Amino acid sequence: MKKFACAVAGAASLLLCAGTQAAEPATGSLTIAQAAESTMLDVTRAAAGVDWYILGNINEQLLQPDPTLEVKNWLAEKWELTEVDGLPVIEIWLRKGVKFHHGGELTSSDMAFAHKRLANPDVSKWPHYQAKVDHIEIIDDHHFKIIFKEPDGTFIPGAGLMRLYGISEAYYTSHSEEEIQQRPDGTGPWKLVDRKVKEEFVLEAHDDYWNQEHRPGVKNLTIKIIPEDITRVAALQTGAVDWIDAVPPAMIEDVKKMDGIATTARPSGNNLFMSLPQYLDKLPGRNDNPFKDVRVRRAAALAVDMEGIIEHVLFGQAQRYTTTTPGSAAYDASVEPYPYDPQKAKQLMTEAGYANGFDVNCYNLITPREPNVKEYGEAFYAYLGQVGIRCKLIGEEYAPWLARNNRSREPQNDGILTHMWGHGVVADPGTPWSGHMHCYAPGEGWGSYSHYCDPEMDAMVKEQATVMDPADRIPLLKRIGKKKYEDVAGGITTYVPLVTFAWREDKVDYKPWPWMGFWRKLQEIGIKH
Amino acid sequence: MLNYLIKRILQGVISIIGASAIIFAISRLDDPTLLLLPIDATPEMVENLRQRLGLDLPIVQQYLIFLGNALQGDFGNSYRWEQPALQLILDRLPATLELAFAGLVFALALAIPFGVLSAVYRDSWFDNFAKLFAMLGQAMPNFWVGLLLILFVSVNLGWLPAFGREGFDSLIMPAIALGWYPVAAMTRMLRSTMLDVLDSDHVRMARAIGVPNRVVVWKYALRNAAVPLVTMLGIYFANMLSGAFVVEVIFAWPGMGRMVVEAMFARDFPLLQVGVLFSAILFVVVNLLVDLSYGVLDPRIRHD
Amino acid sequence: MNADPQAKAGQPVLKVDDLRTHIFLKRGTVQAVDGVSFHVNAGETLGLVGESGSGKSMTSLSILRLTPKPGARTVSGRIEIDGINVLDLDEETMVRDIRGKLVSMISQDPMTSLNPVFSIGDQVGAAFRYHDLVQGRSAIREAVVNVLRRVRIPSPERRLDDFPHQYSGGMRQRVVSAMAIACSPKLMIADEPTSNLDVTIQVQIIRLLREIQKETGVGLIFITHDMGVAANICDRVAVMYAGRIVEIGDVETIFANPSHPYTQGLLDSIPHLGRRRERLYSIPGNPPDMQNPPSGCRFAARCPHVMDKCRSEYPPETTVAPGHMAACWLVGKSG
Amino acid sequence: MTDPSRAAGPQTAGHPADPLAPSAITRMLRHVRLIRAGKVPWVAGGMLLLLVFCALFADLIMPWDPTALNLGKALKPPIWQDGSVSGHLLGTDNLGRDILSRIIQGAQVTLEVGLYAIVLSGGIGALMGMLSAYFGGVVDAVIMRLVDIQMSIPSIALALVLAAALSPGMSTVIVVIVLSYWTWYARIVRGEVLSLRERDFVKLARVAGCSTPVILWRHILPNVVNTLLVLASLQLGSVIIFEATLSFLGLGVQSPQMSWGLMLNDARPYMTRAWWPITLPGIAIMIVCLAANVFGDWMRDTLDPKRRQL
Repeated sequence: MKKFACAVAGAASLLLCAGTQAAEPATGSLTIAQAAESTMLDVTRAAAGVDWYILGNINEQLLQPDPTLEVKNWLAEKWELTEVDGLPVIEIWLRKGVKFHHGGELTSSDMAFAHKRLANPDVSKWPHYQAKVDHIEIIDDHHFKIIFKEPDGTFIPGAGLMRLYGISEAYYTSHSEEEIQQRPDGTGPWKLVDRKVKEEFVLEAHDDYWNQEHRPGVKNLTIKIIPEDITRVAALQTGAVDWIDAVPPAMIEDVKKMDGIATTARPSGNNLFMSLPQYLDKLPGRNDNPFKDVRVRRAAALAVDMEGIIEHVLFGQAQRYTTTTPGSAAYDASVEPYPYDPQKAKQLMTEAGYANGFDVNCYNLITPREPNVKEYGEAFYAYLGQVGIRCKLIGEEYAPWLARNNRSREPQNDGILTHMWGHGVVADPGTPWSGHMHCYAPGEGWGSYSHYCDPEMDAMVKEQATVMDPADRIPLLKRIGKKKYEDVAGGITTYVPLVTFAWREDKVDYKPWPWMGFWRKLQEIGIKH
Repeated sequence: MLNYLIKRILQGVISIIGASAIIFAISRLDDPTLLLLPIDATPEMVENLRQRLGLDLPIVQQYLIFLGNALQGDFGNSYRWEQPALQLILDRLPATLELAFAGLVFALALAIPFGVLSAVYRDSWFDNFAKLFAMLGQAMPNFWVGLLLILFVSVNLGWLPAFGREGFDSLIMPAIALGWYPVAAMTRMLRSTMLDVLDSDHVRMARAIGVPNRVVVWKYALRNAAVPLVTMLGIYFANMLSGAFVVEVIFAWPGMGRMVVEAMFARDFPLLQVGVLFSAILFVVVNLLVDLSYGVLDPRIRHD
Repeated sequence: MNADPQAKAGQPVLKVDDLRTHIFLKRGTVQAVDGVSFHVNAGETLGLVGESGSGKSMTSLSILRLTPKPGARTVSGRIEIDGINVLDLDEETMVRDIRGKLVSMISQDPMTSLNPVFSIGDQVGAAFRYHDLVQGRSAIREAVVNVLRRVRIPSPERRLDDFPHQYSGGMRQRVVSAMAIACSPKLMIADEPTSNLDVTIQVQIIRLLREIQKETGVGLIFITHDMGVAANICDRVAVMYAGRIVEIGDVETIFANPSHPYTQGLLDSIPHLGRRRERLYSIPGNPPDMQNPPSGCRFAARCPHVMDKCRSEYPPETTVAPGHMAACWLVGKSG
Repeated sequence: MTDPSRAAGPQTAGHPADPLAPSAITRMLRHVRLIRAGKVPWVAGGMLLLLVFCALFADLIMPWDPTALNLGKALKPPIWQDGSVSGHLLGTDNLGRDILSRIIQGAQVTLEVGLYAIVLSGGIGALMGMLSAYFGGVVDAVIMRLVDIQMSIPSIALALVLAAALSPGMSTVIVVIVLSYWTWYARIVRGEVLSLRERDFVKLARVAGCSTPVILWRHILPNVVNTLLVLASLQLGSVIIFEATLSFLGLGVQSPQMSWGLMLNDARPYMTRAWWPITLPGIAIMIVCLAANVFGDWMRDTLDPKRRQL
């Protein structure tokens, strides 16, 4: 493990705090509308993806991606990955002058407190993400080391981006759990002032926010919750709100035609794929196991006209992907998506001995989390039918789908399954791949919902978990991605939904920022002067 | 009057406790923990959560704990919001009551004139029109009415806001969608009682001493005919509550109904239980109030 | 057919001339009132007597123009109250000037003739309120207390806000009477006011009506099917059968010398304490179908003295004596 | 003056109601109209027959396979509007499926749910009603308490809890409907049986040694069938709406099965771009419900005139 001084990252961070003179605080107010509502506002206890929408504005991490998806030092001014007697150590120098919403400055002890809370299973839903950290050694207020028990490949570029959030130990210890949930605290650009569940969040710009370079251009921000698509668009049209999230795909054409309305689209952070079960012969009453044969898997991949589905069913609101999404560590533009070639698919099916096809259950996920997932599933399974993979379509709502997905649950999944797991924007596919590409190894935490099994893939997936240094990690992930795609391992990668934001061009100045896999970070939103 | 009251309250309490038992039992048939953990949760984490939520205890014990806490006002925390479920519901209750009440007012605003006029001008064109209009309401699902209202009134015409709860005009469309359903039954009932009352001796007596027709119809006859209608208000209010669940989802009305629907999809059982239990309590209380209101409307009952 | 003789000196309050009121049903028309003429003088009580179905109630409703819509309608004739023919008036005038003010009614069943959900004060007050004889709540309340006292309701000021079900049958009939006399009408129609009361209360109500008549000089039409009651209160009696008046005269003459067989039948069915009779006499058969009444005398089918002439031709209304008329062939012949 | 004793005649005892008394006349008038209204509602009956026909012969009369996707023909308007595609009378939905065929297919679910729900809730309700009325005492109290408890839970709330526990689908819809409606039957049947029980022929049957089930089956049930028929016809309309509402909320029938409520739910996302997928299935619901209600009213008026306000 060679010492790696993050020269590049360090230099960039200097640029960030160049503009030191305090710009005058923002004024005015904006009202925006979101479709889904964050429920848990304590970042250490967050669980559902939707919680990150609000938390992205209140809390911050040591490293964070900027709009160009380049990872920047954020709360960390400088950091170094070194090795001390065989164990990895990340040495971090905190940025000075980072103020909390409720007063007080960010110090190393706050970060240690954050780690302790995030590792406690009674508080956090993700204790296993901190499992490989042994302890945090504090050197001074703005300098500490993270000592690891064993290498954790996903700790740095992982979904958590150094999986620690800047929270104030003083605030957390002096407030009850309910109070923290009502009035969360953090170092982010926005402060939560008021909240009416199911109605709205009221945010206020954090006046002495440390990052004067990229901060909100408006004082008060009200986020209204409007789940009904039609009403949300109508609210923008009538001027009741100035910006809306998640323009429904079917209405994007109309919204674009509205005068004075600007739109932009970003990946929604959920990667969709169709997992093909490779253990059917082990299930009662079945003796053949078609998806064990790579030719059948490739036939399935070639059988579907994904471009057609994206255009008609998803109204163009999606982009295909092969290994991971652009901006993610292992993104490899050289890997071409499978074309729509039903003839070749039929030929492969005949070669594999399934000339007259076979019958299989096809579980179609029904969820509001991404638009038109049900219709996409129906279309996808209809295409499979044309090459002989005859689907018995079974609609399944999110809760039962989760249970069928999880390999530790009986009855085992016995069919093709629409699958959705966010590699997240800028995220590292390490965690999702170890969950659905490694053979199911009960008790070891590998492949907890994997329907694929290949010893060679297992070895590569285990290795990436121990490689922390990005320079070694990225080429390894790319090798895994190439093998995954050729071998159609862990299912057919289909599409990443795009989410479209729309706002009043004359009034709102907006630039989307990514955070924790979603583009709802309102770092740069303001009133146009 | 007093022992009747006590008997009714006792019946009400039994109904509510019975309802809570049924709801509790049904909601314990499925295990919600998977939904609350991230997708790659290990079986140990699942077990830990089950313990923390007390789901691993035998069901009867769970119910007794639930009942014990409930009596002290603690209905458990919502899984998703990790806040007291009771508080979440109580904050939403006024919005649902307001909507249900508005729906009822809209229904009465239609049913009373329709019922009375179709009795006064029976077999006229108005009588048939009123019957058809009312029957239409009974034939159209309230969510469909809501959707069409949003599509035509607020999106195309832009008259009324299509969402949320800001003042009176955001109440109009939801009230129409909710209230149109029972108009048919109310109109039919009021028409038949009005027909009887308009034939009665005391109405003829009033006319004979020179009371003008509109006073005879709208004061003396209507109050008599209204008594049976009031007795049904309890059931119509329950109708409104049921309907509110759906209408709130469409109009993004921040009421208890929408929260319970979302709690269902998220398998957030404590919240679901409190929501459903509260609608049961609401129903029993309203029925009780309606029983008491007989006295106000019909003195014969007040005195015996 | 205006053969109604002047009986008493008093001014005629009501003159009914050839009144016809028919009921139009899907299956045909019922000639409930088929050409009725009579008059009532101020201070006089005319009894309208007859079995049920004779049209006496329909006659009274025609006077008030309250025949039940849409079925029944007065097709012809004149009804003059205090010189005004009410059939010519429009509904507004009927409501404002006639009903309750010039003519009023006491209906049959006290249990149902008061509105159960309104207080007595409110209902009696209505008579005053809608004829704006009295202005203002307290003035109306005052007037109601006075009129209730006039009909002998004990301590009316305390019982004003009570409800009908808190009053006995007799008390309720007194309240109804109060409503009827509130605006001191010229004519009052009492439609079987005593039929649903027990005997002792009956006598009180009859005495009350007579006192009112003596005090106000109001003309009274007293409808009943019971000749005994008629004898008690009426000055003159008109016997109705199948929609027509078959005999009319002052009460002594009618009781002493009933000229129409139907009137004789009615009188015979009154049981006398003195007379020894095994079975009570009742007129055989029942009233004709008013949808297509028989030609000739309508009582022919049940008349003990029926002759061929009776079946073929309706007898003329012949004057038996001044003020005493009967429509029967027997009367004509024996002179 | 006349003989005072005459006044004391007994004739004043209650005399037969004067047939020409005003209130009697109007009651006669209204009764007449009821009979005239008795004509059979052919239109409503016809519509219900159409529903049954569609449900039974769906496969034969459907112009297209309702599940056949054709992305090229997505969101095409009905035939009478320009831009429509030939062969698709009522246009296509967002996956290019024929809306008319899906409505016909939807009739199957509507009828199936309707029949199951009515037969089961009617059966259970009638049974409970009969038992509680016939035996009275504790049985009656328990069943009536159960009815109270059941009625205090709004039906949608019950559906939510049940759908959360059992996964949504046709069976859940039927279970929910049965649980919501049986109380309706139970209460009304109990009222009927309470009066029937006192009647002589039931007492005679008991004296003659008939066992309780025989009495219930052969003596009491036939007299209650009349009411059950009326209740069933009245319930059909509201059951159809209830199923549509549950499917709309996503608790009812799941795709690939077709139900009108589900079609409305699917049409929501693009209802501003295409009015027909959100409107036409709703009209189908409305027509069938209207027919069911009109038919129900007619059944009630002819079979059971005195139960007018049922």
